[in-house]
Amino acid sequence: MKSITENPVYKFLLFPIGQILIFALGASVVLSLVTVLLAFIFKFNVTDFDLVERTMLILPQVVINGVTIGFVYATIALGYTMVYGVLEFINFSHSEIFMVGGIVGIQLMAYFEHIGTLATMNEYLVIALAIILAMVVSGSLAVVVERLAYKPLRGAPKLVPLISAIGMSFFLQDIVRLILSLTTGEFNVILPKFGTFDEFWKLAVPGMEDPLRIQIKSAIMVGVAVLMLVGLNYLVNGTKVGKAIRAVAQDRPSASLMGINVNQIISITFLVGGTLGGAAGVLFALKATKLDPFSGFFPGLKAFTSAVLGGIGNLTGALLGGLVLGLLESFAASYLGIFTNGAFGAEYKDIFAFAILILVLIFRPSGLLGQTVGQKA
Amino acid sequence: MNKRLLALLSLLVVASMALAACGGGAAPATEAPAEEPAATEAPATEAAATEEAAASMGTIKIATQSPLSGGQSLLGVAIKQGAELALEQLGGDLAAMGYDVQLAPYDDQATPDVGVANAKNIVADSEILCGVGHLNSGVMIPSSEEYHTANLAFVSPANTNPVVTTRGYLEVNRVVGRDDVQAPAAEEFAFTTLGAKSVYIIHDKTAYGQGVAEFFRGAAEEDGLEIVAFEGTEETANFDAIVTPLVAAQPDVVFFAGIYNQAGVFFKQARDAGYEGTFMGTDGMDASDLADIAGDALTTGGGMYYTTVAGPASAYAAAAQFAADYEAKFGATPEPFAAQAYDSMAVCLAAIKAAAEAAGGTPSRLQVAEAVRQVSIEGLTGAIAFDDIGDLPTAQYFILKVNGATKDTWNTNEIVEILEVASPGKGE
Amino acid sequence: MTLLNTTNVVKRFGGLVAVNKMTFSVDEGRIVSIIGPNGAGKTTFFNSLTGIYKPEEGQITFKGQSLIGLRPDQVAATGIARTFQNIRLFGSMTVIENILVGMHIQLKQGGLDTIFRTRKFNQEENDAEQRAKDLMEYVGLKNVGNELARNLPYGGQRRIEIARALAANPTLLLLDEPTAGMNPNESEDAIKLFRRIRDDKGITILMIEHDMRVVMGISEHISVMDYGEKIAEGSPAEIRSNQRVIEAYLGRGAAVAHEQKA
Amino acid sequence: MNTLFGNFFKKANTGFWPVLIALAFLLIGTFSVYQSPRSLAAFLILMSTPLILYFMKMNMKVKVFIGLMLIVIILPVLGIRNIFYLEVIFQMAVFAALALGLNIVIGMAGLLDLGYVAFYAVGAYSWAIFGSKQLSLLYSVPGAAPADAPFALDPRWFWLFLFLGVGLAAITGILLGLPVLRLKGDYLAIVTLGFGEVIRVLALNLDKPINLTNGPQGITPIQRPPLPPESILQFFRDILEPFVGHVPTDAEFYNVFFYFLALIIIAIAILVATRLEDSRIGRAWTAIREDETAAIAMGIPLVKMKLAAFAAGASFAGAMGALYAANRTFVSPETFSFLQSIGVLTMVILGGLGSIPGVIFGAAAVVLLNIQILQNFSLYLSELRQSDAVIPIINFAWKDLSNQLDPAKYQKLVFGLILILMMIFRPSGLIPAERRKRELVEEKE
Repeated sequence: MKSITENPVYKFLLFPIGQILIFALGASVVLSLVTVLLAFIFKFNVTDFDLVERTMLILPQVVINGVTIGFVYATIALGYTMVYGVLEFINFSHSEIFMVGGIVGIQLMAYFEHIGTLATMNEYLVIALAIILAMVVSGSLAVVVERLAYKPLRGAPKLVPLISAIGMSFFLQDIVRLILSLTTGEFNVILPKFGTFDEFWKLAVPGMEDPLRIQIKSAIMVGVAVLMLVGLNYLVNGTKVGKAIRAVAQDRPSASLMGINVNQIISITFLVGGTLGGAAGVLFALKATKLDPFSGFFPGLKAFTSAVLGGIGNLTGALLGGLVLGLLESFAASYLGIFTNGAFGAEYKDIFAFAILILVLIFRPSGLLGQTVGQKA
Repeated sequence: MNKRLLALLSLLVVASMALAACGGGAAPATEAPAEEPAATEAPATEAAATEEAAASMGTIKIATQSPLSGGQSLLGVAIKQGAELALEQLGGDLAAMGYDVQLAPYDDQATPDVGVANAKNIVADSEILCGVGHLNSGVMIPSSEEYHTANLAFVSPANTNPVVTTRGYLEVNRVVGRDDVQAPAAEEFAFTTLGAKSVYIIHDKTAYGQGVAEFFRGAAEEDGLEIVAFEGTEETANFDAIVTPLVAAQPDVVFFAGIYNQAGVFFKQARDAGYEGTFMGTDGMDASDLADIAGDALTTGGGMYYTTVAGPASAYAAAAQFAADYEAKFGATPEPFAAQAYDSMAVCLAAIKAAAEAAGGTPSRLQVAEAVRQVSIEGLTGAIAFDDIGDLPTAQYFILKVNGATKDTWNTNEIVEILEVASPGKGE
Repeated sequence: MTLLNTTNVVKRFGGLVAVNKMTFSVDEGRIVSIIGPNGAGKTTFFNSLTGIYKPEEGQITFKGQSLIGLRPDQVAATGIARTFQNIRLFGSMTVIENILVGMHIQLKQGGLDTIFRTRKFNQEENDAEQRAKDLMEYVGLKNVGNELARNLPYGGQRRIEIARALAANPTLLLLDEPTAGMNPNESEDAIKLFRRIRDDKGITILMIEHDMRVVMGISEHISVMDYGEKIAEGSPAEIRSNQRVIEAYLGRGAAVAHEQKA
Repeated sequence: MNTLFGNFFKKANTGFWPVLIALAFLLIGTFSVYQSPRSLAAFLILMSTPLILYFMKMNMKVKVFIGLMLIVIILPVLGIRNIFYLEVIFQMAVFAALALGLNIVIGMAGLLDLGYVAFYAVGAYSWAIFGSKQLSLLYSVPGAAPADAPFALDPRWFWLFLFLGVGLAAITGILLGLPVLRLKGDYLAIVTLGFGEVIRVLALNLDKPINLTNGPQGITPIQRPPLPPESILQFFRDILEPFVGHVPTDAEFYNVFFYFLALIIIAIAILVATRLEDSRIGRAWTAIREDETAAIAMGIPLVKMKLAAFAAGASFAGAMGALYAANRTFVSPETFSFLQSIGVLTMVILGGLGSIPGVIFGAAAVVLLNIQILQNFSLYLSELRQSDAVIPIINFAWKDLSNQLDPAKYQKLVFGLILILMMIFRPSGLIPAERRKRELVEEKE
């Protein structure tokens, strides 16, 4: 028994992947059941079509959509949660770090297109290169931002760095806009067309009339996100650096007495968070196909909500929060209109997300899983 | 300590400001008092001061107000630049008469507060005789109260909300069609020409998008078109949740009332997900970037159509010239409403010229406002003249079909139909 | 007469039992001390009394009224005031204001009184200010009313904390290590102050203290805690010679040695 | 340097000098604004008079007299000559009230509220819905309003709604506060942010099932309270005509009217804020901000006092919301975005968290920066660009300056920088909070 849990393959590969699977499946199943139940309840209000049938028709697709976007939220949320766990500070500018990652990724692809190699290169290689570049740029940007705007404020009351972060967020938006408009004259950054990942895999599911359709892009998004999550889990729980990060999160003064270079660890935390944000930016760009300097804000807000929902400071919580929020949104946007006969529509999905957040916080003031990484005495 | 420092600082700031104002020769410091808006007043009281030389008749400014910063600056900057280009190309007549015509671009930040404050600032600058703006009806409506009290003519390149003109102000005009004109035109095309039986209406939750969408719905209900859904969304990136029910329902037409940079993403995701029918859009779609964003989605399946007042470059040499000039000057392709802003500026210039000729000198604002209503010019977006509330008496809408999946082919979009719709005027 | 009474109070943190079946009482008008080694659960017991922690089991009654389930502010309203082990003044408020905060419960002014500055408000504020000044003098401070609390020296901050607690007109005053960090002279003054508080104002005092000279010099009754449990109680003389107490403080070996010497 | 200025200031701040300086600024300012109504420098000189009054030592009566001269006589007259100034001051007052309200929540009670503008929206929409034709349009499609629909209420109801706005906003504050005030600071920040968005999204979407807010189209026209009776107006017309050079119109009177109304509300807000600050309630808020555990041990009921802070803060926004709706005759959801909340936060931070004069100064500075200084600078650049001017030494023609470099376009960049730099170099703001000194006479012995 003990040997299994200590086995690194189990500890750093099977266990986290299993956890991810359980979360994704669990949340999907619960929400699906609730929805179907609601469909039966509302069935009698709707006369012109069979509500249950229509609900079932799109259900698999709704779940897939939710899980896909949920993983992206989770990846961004990890950036918030890492920093919070270590510094107890909401890094408001993380959404811009994420946006920069996306834009840098797209610009690299646009560069390949410009020099004419995009069409001949392996599409997965292109995506991988874009992600790596975005990770490097976003990671370094996060470290620079930390050095300039947060480090001088270490030890100040909590409100102070938070406001500095809000300022940094605005600053980055307009700086990116300035750079873009001076260099390209364009406001939108558009994903060039290449490869085949817009297409769908069709999986025939026994017992269902239509095949289940999964866009290759979605699979890439989920795949990369899972890779990131597993990698992060290994970094935090399996390496010396991770141990130092956890020590600093637990008790900064003691950690520094133990010879840990706290400033360095905090920089590393920002680096890791920024890196994840950059990767998420490219994933998001694949989906959105178009970014602008302001497109970080809403996904960032959602991701932050996910982090709080799961219990900010808790890495597993960010994953769970992201998945739950992604699924909730997907369900709300797809079904609200159908269930209420058009009285309420997809436009309420954000309200729905926040309402759930408030509800969760009322009953569990520190989120679904509470705070474990940086639990303070 | 701090208090003292602060007071001193403020003193210093003020002193340096004063110095800067005197030394830098910034125009405002020496300006004449604000011209008074009283309608009965004799024209050109203050401006008469500049009668030194016939060759130099003084400065005339034309203001623009649009969001130049923030998320909506994409279109706002296009409005400013369209007007700027027009002033550069068409300002020659007034310059020949001896006027120094300048552009005074204001940033309304897409918020009513800033818009109204700017409006009052504009009104207080007696050299401003005409204005082009705004992008948002939400800013135009409160700001135009100020233009109205000051008799300052404004020509809107983008506000389609009926309320903008139905208040009946002399000073408020627009070169775009109203929501309740464009939407029925689009609906008629969908119903009659495309023969659609069912339609999915989606808008962007702005005053513009929702306005068009509501009127489209009204017209569709009258014709008995089945409305599969009526959605508004502020989402800009991930439309999966909306697309899924849409694909399941497969309506004949999806009508998107909004701006291309949001719609393009939606079109692409809907097509990718397996929607087969026809996309339709409004004049907010008239930007070549749409093709870059949406790509094949516009040409496969039932294709994509949009309504616009600006003639396509393929059919109108002037439009092609405009696109080329714009790109040469600003290094970017024209966004929606740039051409409309160009025409708005043309209206201003023509009106000022006519009023100046009639007045035999610098005209008053009221004279310019009255002259705007008499203007009749051939603009990039068709013949422009105004009815008694400042609308185009008949709006001419081109229905265009998107021809290619890239930016370069945008100019080859073909006219499928030309609809002329009379403005409903003030009442219902 | 018994003022405060606890029976079998248990407070756990996860698996750790910080306070275990604490049964304890304080008679009115006395000065009572709780002593014990570091980590014995004394402060946790204080926090359980004042409602900051919710004990899992047991009863706490004060003036015959149960305190279980009351919020800390409600506990304070019953007449229990306290100071903290690590001084918790409101640093960016002035000394006078700190004391005025202590009077929160007594002041009756409402929002409307405040906004309209009614006569009632002015009267009450003037009285309160006067009382605050008196209290300042009472604890031995002068001319510091307008200082920010955080700018005062350590001893002054301790006194203000006591003045702030007295401002609430408590029946029972809980002092958590009130002389920690003081030199012998200061401790001596503090002892005199505590006596005066009890003698002049008739306030019962319950304190946690480490300094044995203070404890033995002032307490009329002492309870000893170790590992969350009460291991002894009695008069100073009794405690001084109690075997378990010596063990707890010095370890078993030392205790044996002590006994042999005796 | 510091001491040099310090000595100079000390010298200038004694005897008659302060009065002379204040009067000099007042008179020079008045004169130059009168002469050139569009000059920014002249306006700034005039507007630094209140600062001098605040900072320099002089007799209270003299201060009040100079202040009243400026507010009651000089500004309205100059404002009719250039109504832009009245608008600037109106906005300063509106945002100062918002900043004061937010200051109660953040500055005094230490609760980070990132959705404060929601309360502003509640106030604005309460009068917008009842003071317009909206109630008769509940079942009509947004944008297609029949022109002949009747107004629901007489415009004089506005006065009631000014108070209702206060009450409604306060109730909203309590309703929001009840579930969320148990949360820790950071959680509270995100929940209030969410709440701000929820209110905006509701305003945007409540055009169906019944059309309460008219959705993105916004509500217009909203009625204004009637001006004073004609006879009074005529009196002022006669008095003002020689000073402003023409007969003031009703539109101009409305500007003056709202200017005074805003100033009255801001005066009340300042009064209420200072009185609350210096009372049992205000002390309790500060105590909570400083140390929740100690505060609750002193018998301060946390939840009740936090709710009170939320309600008091919200009520300021509610009053200004109703006033705003009447002034603009138009409200739409765009006004109540997250950015607006951040804008108010910027004002509070810039001026000084917890400092009443500070946040007012912060609001004034940000409004001035936003609608006047940056815009003017951009216009100036644009003028240069249209001229043939050349930067001398480097021989750079202004014409070639990129269009992208307009300062007004990068207003948020400037705000962002302000926030960061303030936090690093002066976190307590330009005019930091000070505790009230009590006159402890007997103590001095």
